[in-house]
Amino acid sequence: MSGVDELERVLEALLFLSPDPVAVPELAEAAEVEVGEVEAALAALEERCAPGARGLVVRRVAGGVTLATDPVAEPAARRLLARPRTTPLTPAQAETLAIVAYLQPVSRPEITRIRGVSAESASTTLLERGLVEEAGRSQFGAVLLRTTPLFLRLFGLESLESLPDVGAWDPSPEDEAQLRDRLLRAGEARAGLGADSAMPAPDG
Amino acid sequence: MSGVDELERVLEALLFLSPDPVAVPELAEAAEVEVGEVEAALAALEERCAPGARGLVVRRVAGGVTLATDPVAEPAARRLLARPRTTPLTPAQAETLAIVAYLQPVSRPEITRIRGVSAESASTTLLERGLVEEAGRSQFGAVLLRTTPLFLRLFGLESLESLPDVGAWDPSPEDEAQLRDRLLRAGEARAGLGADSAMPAPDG
Amino acid sequence: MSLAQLELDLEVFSGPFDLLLTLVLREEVDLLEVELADVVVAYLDHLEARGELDLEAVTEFLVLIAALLELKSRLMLPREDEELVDLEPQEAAEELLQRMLEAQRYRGAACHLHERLAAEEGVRYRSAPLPPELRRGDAPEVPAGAYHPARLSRSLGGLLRLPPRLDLRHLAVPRVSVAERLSHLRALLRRGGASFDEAVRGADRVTVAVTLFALLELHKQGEATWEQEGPFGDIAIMPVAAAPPPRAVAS
Repeated sequence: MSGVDELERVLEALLFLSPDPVAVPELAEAAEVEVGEVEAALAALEERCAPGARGLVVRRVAGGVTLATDPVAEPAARRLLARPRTTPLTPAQAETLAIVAYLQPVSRPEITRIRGVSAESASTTLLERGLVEEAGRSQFGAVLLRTTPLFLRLFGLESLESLPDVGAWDPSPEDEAQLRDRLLRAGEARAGLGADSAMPAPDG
Repeated sequence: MSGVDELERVLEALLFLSPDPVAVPELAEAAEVEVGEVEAALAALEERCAPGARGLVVRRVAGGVTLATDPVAEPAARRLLARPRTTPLTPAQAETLAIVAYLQPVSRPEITRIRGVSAESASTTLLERGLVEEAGRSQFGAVLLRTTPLFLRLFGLESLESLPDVGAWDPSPEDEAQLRDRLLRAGEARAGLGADSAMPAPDG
Repeated sequence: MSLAQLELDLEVFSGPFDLLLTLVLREEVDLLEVELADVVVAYLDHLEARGELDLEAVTEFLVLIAALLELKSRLMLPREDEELVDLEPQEAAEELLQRMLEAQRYRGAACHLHERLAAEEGVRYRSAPLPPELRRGDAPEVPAGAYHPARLSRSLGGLLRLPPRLDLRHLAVPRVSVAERLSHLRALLRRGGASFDEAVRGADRVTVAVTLFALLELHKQGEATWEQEGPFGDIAIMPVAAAPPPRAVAS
């Protein structure tokens, strides 16, 4: 590490990357310099980030150093980031959510069989966004998923009974067990299609 | 909002807080100023973050603006965060990613056809790494793939349009003509040989 | 192991495999003179020396060596069975050419992506949760009815549709069965035997192969035996314990 200037740049980058405050000795170790040099570089950085000079300020909190935003940006940040946002569902998420909504509780492997392709990332996103939640385990030990109250509210549904009839998209409305069977059959046919075999199976 | 200085500070703070690149109109809306003012303030910020000036740089990627670290901090960041930045792509993954990037949305069987070899494990890895995602289904029910904003960010691309024309890697017309000639001559030689002629020793 | 590292030392060529490919495609090395078997052996030696199996690299090698074999077989084989080749030589060459060009295009694009990613080395983006006061998506702030329920039934309805059956008419479906060839051979045996050439006269390659299976089956069952005077000679088939029929003239 040569010169305070470069060290100051490195420290700024490290503080930028760390979600939590970093202790000075940790910074010194990462930058492979002495604690005293870090302190000197931090002082220079603090001066350049003095209130009013930039959008970021250096804060000493919880036994460490961290970068934070200047309060001047607070209203704009609220407008940009804090407004309630409902990101549109991707096709994969909508398919996964529909399966959970109509067949719940349902396991991930079952969702995969119905879709003919892995639902891993879609169901993880739905879990993170609070639209589905875990509901115990199946007899084979797979985690079961069901929809949440937030799901009902986002879709403006009073209860699961108010889910729209699939009949509009399927000329022969049937009871749930049959629905599941038919979904699985269609899913397996699709999985055969999506497979990378150069030559489809003769009964494909 | 008074003066470019304060706007520049606000923008820096917004970019610091935002987990993804932010489009300029969104920044303008959050800061309650015109797009032109945002562009001017961003230009000033970019200048102050010119390579070598600070630990952070302003990047235009994935259709928006974002802050990133200057590579000068990479060794220290590696030590502090104890994780490598990105695993390099295997040749199979790079080829699969290239096909998705240029032909999206594209199905796995189509990728397989172009590569002449299964794309199953490569595309699964790309999905897991978040570089590609599902984009609905083809008319035959095969899942279609497209690249993600993360792909644009990791590859430093402002948009898919910043990818060079794929024709750039076509063989020269001379090479192509030679190859064609060669294959045609091989075909003629074969057609011209009678069934009775001796077969060359199979040394292949 | 990257294929670029595979060093070859052949009679007509010595250098890296990648270079050999390029030279073959530019016709600076005559593929007919390249012993592809030696290339395979060199590759196997490399694999063994390395002691580990990189499936991606092995697959890549298989694809390339298969392409070379295809090209070489086109160069050296007199003529294939008409029934198995439904493309005219020119069409076949054109199709092969287009496929090679397309694959080459995306290999080039892949290299470009590699370089781009390498150029981004050291650029890192922040990933940190928003400060608590800015966290979005808190339940009370989420508007009710943001999504339309019809999206769900439509998605499920889409999943219920069975994909259309694939059209496989372009694939040659073998229509010949072992049972059918068995009865054909048995009919010939009842007449005292036959030569294999007679048994498969005018038949396509698949039928010839299935007839051979049927013949093996008859031998196993103890119904037939055979004689072949020399390599590539005709095969005389006869019922067990019966005298061989006069040897048919080899075609």
